[in-house]
Amino acid sequence: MSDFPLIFERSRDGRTGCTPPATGVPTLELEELVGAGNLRESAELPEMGELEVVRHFTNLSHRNYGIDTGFYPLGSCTMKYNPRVNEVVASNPKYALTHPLQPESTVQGNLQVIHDLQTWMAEITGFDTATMQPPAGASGELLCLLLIRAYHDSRGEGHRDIVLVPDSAHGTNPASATRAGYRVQSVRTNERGSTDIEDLKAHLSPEVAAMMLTNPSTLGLFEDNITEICKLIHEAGAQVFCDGANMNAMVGVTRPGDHGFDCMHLNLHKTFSTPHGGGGPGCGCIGVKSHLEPFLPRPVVTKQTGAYKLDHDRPQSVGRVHMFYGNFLMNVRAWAYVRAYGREGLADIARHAVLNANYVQARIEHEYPRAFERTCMHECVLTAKPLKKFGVRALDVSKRLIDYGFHPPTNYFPLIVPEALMIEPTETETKETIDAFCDAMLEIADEAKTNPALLHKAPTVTPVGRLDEAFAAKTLDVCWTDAQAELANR
Amino acid sequence: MSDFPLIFERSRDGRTGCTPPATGVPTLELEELVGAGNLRESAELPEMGELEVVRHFTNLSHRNYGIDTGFYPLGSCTMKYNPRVNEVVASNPKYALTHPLQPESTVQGNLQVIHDLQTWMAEITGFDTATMQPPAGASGELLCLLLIRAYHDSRGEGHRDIVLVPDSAHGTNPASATRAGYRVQSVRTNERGSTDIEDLKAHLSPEVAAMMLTNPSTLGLFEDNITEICKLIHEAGAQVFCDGANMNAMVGVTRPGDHGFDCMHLNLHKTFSTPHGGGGPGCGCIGVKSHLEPFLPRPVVTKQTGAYKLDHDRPQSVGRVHMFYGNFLMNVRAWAYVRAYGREGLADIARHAVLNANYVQARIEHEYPRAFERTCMHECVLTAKPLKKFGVRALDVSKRLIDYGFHPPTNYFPLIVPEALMIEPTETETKETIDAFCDAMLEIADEAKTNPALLHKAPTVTPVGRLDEAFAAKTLDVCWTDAQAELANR
Amino acid sequence: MGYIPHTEADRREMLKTIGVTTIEDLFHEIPSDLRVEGDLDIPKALDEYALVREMGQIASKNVSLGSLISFLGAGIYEHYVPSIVMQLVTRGEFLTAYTPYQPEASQGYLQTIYEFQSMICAITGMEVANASMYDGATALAEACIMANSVTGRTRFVVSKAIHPHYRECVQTFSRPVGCSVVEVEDIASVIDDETACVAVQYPDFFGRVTDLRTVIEQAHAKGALVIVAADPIALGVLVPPGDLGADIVVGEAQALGVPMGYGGPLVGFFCVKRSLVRSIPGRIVGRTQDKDGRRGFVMTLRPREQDIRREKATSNICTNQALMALVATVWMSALGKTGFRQVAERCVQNAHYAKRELCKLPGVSLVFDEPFAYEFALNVGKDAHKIRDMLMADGFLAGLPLSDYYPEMPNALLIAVTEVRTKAEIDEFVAAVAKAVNA
Amino acid sequence: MGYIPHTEADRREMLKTIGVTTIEDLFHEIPSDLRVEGDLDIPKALDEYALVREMGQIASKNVSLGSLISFLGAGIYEHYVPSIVMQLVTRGEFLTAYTPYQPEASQGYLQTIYEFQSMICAITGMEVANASMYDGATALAEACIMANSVTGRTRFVVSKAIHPHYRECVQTFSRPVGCSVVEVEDIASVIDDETACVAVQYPDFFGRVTDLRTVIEQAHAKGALVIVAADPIALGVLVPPGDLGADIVVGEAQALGVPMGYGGPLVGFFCVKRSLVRSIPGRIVGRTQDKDGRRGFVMTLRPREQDIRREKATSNICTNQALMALVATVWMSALGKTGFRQVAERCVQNAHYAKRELCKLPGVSLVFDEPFAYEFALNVGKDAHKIRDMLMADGFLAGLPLSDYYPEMPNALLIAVTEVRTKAEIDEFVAAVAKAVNA
Ligand SMILES: Cc1ncc(COP(=O)(O)O)c(C=O)c1O
Ligand SMILES: Cc1ncc(COP(=O)(O)O)c(C=O)c1O
Repeated sequence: MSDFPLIFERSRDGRTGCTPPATGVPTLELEELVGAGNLRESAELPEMGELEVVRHFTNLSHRNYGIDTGFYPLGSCTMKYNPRVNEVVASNPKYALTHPLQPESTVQGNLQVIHDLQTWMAEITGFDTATMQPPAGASGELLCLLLIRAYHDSRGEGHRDIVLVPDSAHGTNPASATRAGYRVQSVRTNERGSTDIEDLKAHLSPEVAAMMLTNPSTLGLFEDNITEICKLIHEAGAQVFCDGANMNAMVGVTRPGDHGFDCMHLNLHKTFSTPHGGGGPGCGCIGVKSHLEPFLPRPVVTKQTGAYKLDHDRPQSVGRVHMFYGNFLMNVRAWAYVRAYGREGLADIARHAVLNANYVQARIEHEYPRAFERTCMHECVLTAKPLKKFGVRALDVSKRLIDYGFHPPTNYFPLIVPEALMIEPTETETKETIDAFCDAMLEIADEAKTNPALLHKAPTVTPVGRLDEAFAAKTLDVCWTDAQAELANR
Repeated sequence: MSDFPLIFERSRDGRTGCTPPATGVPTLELEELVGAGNLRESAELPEMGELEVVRHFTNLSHRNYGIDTGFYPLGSCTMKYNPRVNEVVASNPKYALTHPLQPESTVQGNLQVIHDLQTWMAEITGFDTATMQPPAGASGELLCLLLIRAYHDSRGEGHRDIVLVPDSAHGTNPASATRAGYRVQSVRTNERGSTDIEDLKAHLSPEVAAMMLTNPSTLGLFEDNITEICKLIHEAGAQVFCDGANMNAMVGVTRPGDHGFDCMHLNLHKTFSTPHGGGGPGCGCIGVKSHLEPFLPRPVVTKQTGAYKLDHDRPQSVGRVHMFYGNFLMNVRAWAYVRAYGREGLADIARHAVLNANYVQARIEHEYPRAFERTCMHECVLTAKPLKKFGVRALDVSKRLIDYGFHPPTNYFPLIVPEALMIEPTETETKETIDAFCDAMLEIADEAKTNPALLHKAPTVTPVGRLDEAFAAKTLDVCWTDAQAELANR
Repeated sequence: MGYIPHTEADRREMLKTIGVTTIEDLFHEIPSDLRVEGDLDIPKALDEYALVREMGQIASKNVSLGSLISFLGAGIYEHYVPSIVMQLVTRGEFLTAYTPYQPEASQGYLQTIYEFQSMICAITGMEVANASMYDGATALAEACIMANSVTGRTRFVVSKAIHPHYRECVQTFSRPVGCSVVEVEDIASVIDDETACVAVQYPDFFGRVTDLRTVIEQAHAKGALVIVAADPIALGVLVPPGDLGADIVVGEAQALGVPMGYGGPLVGFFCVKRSLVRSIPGRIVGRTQDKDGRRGFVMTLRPREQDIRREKATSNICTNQALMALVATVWMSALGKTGFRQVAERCVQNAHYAKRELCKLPGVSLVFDEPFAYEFALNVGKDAHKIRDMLMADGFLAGLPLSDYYPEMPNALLIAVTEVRTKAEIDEFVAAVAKAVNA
Repeated sequence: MGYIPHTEADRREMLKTIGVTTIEDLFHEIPSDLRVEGDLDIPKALDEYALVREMGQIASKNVSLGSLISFLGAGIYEHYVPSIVMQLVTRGEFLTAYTPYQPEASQGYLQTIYEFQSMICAITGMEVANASMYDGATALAEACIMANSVTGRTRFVVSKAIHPHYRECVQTFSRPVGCSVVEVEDIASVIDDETACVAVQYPDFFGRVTDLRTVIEQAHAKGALVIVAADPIALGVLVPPGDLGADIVVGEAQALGVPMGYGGPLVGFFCVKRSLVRSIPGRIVGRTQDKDGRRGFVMTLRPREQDIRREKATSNICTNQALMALVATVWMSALGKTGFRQVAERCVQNAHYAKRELCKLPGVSLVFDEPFAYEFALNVGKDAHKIRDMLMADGFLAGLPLSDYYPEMPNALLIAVTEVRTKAEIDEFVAAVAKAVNA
């Protein structure tokens, strides 16, 4: 089979596709209008007929795995069912065709959605207020740190310049800390997979601005002594941020705001079912305690005497963190999701997410031991270490899973677990699906022992085999040019 | 790989999926309401979660070929691009959510669509008027014959009971004639692929009610002497019906109404791009000369002093042929299609359809000779006869095409052409696509000569190989039952 | 605009390969006096943006059920449709396929058809269902004609309580093939030895649930087939006609997720007893296997069909309503055993609540006493058209004035209440009716 | 409602396998005083039908561009979007995938990202583009911070004619990392040896097309990087910043088919010269091959990213706006070279026609003299908010009152005219403006 063509390789000189509306206005010389010397030749976009475009992307979609095609237990990503009703409501032109700079009186519906969601997210997380502005999780982390910085500044404690981050933390945590102008110090995880309190204490100092803690941790474990940890940090004059990527373990069951955190971020594209879209859009949200509220980004959606407003008059605000108000249409979806469960159903999310994860762990831990001997929360972190002696790595197990029709779990994260396999089944999977996955995992463990080549060669059912990442980094062909087309054709 | 599960095999007792709206009304015992003894146990529909349903049908779609996935040169079916804008306009709730028995004043938009289309179809086909009521081509044929019957009856010629049908005709022609209460007599095709006029003359008699003629014929050829044929038939007191399945060759170029036909049917799902949907819905339309108009089915959409009306007061009408007004939402799509080309563009459809078909013919006829040595119209009928000596049949060529990524052409039709391959590329295909198809056809011809097993084993890229049709007819498992599930699981 | 991808260079090269100079040359066999001169009298082309706008403007001349609270049924019903249904059905692989003549390239669709047939059988209690018919009305006509060819008899006894449009279709298609249609209220009295079939509706056009057992016995006693035109939603709670001994069950499946669409495209279903399978019209999909034993599906019993059997085919139907059958299949899968039952139960409960409340109004009463499922004929004591129009002004689509079809019922409205109507809407409707009948 | 498929039996068996009795047991590690008691204060669940209705009712409190004729732009634009775009992008295989960490199972998406990068490069004239950023404003902030790390300098010179929201984002994100932002009208005068970068918008916030060559020369002379925030539609006709020597080009690609969506989700793009590729934030997809030489695509230069490089990453971005980048990719493919050019040309022609007609009105004039593309600042001679509100009553969204951001311009409206406005609409708008300014 020859390579699947790039759209540029399908292009033909002079072919036209979709036609924009014809302007009925009298026209003038273009160059006169935009200024002499400012005109260009047409950009070299592909030249395609409409049907060819349809086929190109339809057939590309066939080369892509999604939740809609199968089980996607990618740890830390909460790949749950993305309800299609959310897509229906969000495509309503009365939301989709509103401009962010319309007068407030004409977007009361939008502002209600945002305001409702702020209120519900604050209630669900146990914080005093929330904002929907961050467009993703990492931007939520950064925003929280900016609020913390502003808070310290406002109290004359601007010298605090260290942020503590557990060694198990997601990469965005230290990266966000850097972006907030902080130095990062790492805190150790103890033998139970929780924060090593002695190490934490050793790091606490008047220079510490904040600690970023993921709860449940990236190990899928509920933090031991979370109240005590928060207390210790507060006593040191620092703030505690909760990375809420793992909120799916807690919805309706326990609230980080009650644990002692000062602020947290959420990934609505995880816990609240907005689609991941191949890498985004996400949708962030942060919840904060009232002492951080004055610093919230501008504008803040408020409700006054029945009307919703965009409050720009926030003198202590950290400023603007998104071009407008965040990924609004994702708010519409999340609104629909919260109401699909409602007060009576929300806790079922966490309950079944945790049930499914523990079930996976129970079924396969004899081949893939748990990293820590504890009840897991919404995901389990196992290790493929026992297979290493057969020359098999976690990555090989993952690739082989593709041959069995499953998306692999997250590999090699958290970094502190060797040969990590981080499995998050989510609550929307059936027992049969999970059983089929576990059966495959066990069969793969057998294959590893008897015929490891099967794993090394995997995947074989995909349109391409294992790809050479070094070659990509060396060639660095990241943009199609005619020259590269020739290369590809050779 | 195990078989792709039936939805019933995925079902689990007690599982629930989508939930209908809750009724807030006070309820009573059901049996009291619908009458004693009238209640049943719940029907054994599958029990599935929503995500499982999404996956089932998404993955089934991957096991299906469509125009959107590739070239579909199925002769006589006009598998052209189905514009997606048509789907958008037809899904407008202001069309989709109207009830057929709403008062006329509330459906003026619908009636306008129908009326516009009637007018345009009459203009395009050259008839005096048209109706959009038949839901498909065959029902259009039958309707035309019913009109002809009513017409003859009205003139005291009800004794006419024969319908002439060419030996090359599509099966629906004789079947429709039977349904109209006629006896069918077959008329021969001559050595040019046109109606054998002598044979026609021999069949003409006072008992002949009508002739059904396909133009261009199912051989893809424009009927020689069409005017003369119509004249002969008229002189015999009979009517001439045009099977308009092949209108794609003629749009904007020539009009059956001008050829002398009394009536014709159209398949909007062919010529006018409404989607074929895996076998339907189609959308019929018939055009008629004024002498047949009194007999049109009820109700007729008319326009009077600015308002559109459903005229039920048609005393000579043949009656009702559809539950309501035909496949209305397909009319919406066809309306959009006609206007996408407009007066200035419509002829381009036929021009490029004919260009593409002749190009295919020219490129591969040295291996697959034409059935008749003529310029073809929108499709070409070739024969795989030369390959027979290698033990290869038209069907084998077709199955092998699937391995090359193409949908096969129509096989073994028209019946009068041995080893027929009826190829209709349509105007929406690019030269490159057609070239790739022709290249594959030529390569397959080579394979037939050098390695016929390749063809006999084909297709191999599909989820199943060639299927045993006799087994299906013998077992006649056409409905899932628990017993069959067991069978399948064995 | 348009959808033709040819470049000037493409045309040039293709013509060269063909060996002609212009596209015109390819039409040389069409006599010049038959050629269209100039442009047709069709409006000018619209670009896509303008097209969407224009069609939106035409649509806005309709008042849709998006802005009316509807109690109109009479064969076409408003129901809950899960969002997944249209999103799955409109996938290009389904939408742009045709009849699965090449089964290996069409297993996806073929399997869904097999599933459709099976689910329709589950609902109707029958053994065989075909892949679909145009609509319920033409399906009934086909059923009568099938009865004619199975029994060799030419007399169709049709209940007057069958949907008038169904009966009209039966009339249209029966007479040409030499069959006569007897429309009666009291069926038993007219069944004779010439009767090919007896056709009844279940529930009937007025929503009534009558016990079919007697009429089925009587018909069978005379050697006539029994055809039941059934409503699939009502079969969510009612004993299925298959269990009662019906020979053929047909109906309209629009209620199973298909948009009303001003009455089309719809989807008829057609079921028979297993003994009649070879007489069924249209396509049927059956299970089979490839030479490695892998399960697959194909169209089967093809020799019944027109493309093979020609004038001796069981029907002339070719293109059917496959996509709408797929809609129904996904809908039935999404609702499932529990949801489907709930839909039916809730329709019944809603309708009976509405009936109880409406009948409390002075001068308002039921036309018939028999039990009903979720549709009923209501005597509003005044000209039903007038009441309907008054209610329209209040935002209600009040139902069907029955006098359009039964002149003897000038004051009757046929009212359907499905699961999508809330108690509040029903209460408002009752209040509006009270106002209207008192006006 | 909800989307949990577990049956009672499933739960029972799973708990048994785990070895506990209730789901509650699995939460034993959470101290009881941290457990939520009872239900949260969230409204009750809605079934799907009620949910759709409720969200429709909230939506109806908006007045959308479906019913307003809009001349509002200011960074977000109404454009023609071919129907195929959303129908392709919402296919489940795309919509429900995540970051292509497993390239073999994600070739479809990876290839589209490579195509996106390539098309963005074609439009901007740059050599490298990343897979997307959150939006244009944060992309500009990232660009400044990248300039800081590339040059080691901490002073950002930012044109005051850049979109105010972009500048606000630059301010928000720059100060914490110890960089200062200088916002000026006259850039040349302030570039110094401490300047990390010079940032300009092209066309600028007021729609003006200024020649960038001089400022680029001046900046380079001082060793500063030049960042251009560019409008992709305008680049359909304007010399691309890459050709003019820009080092970094960022922008907002919403105009390429993405719904306005009240300002989100948007999609920022980020391009650099090839020499800067290792400093680029976010994901990049590159071509590679498998061991059989088959072409494939992977995320490349991963060690720049936060999940590997952690606190030393080029950015903290992880989830980006991939789906919107896919929208743009399909949009650019559908329009193609010719259609894209046409869009740009028609925007320009429409806007200049509108400007000519508007400027014929007494008291109405352009604020600036420079050439512009398709957006311009119009002095309406009266309080711009009042005029805007009056025009709203006539069904027009008249543009942005500039005094919201530039108090020195109380009477100015920023007006954008894209290809979707017809001559008739523009003429009506001009008439309405005439009425408003005379009122
Ligand atoms: C634990 C954790 N924190 C933070 C993030 C960052 O969120 P986002 O990707 O939405 O920026 C992720 C996402 O992958 C995560 O898993
Ligand atoms: C020549 C010809 N006539 C008639 C028909 C019947 O049309 P339909 O399938 O729409 O009933 C067909 C369709 O296949 C055909 O090809």
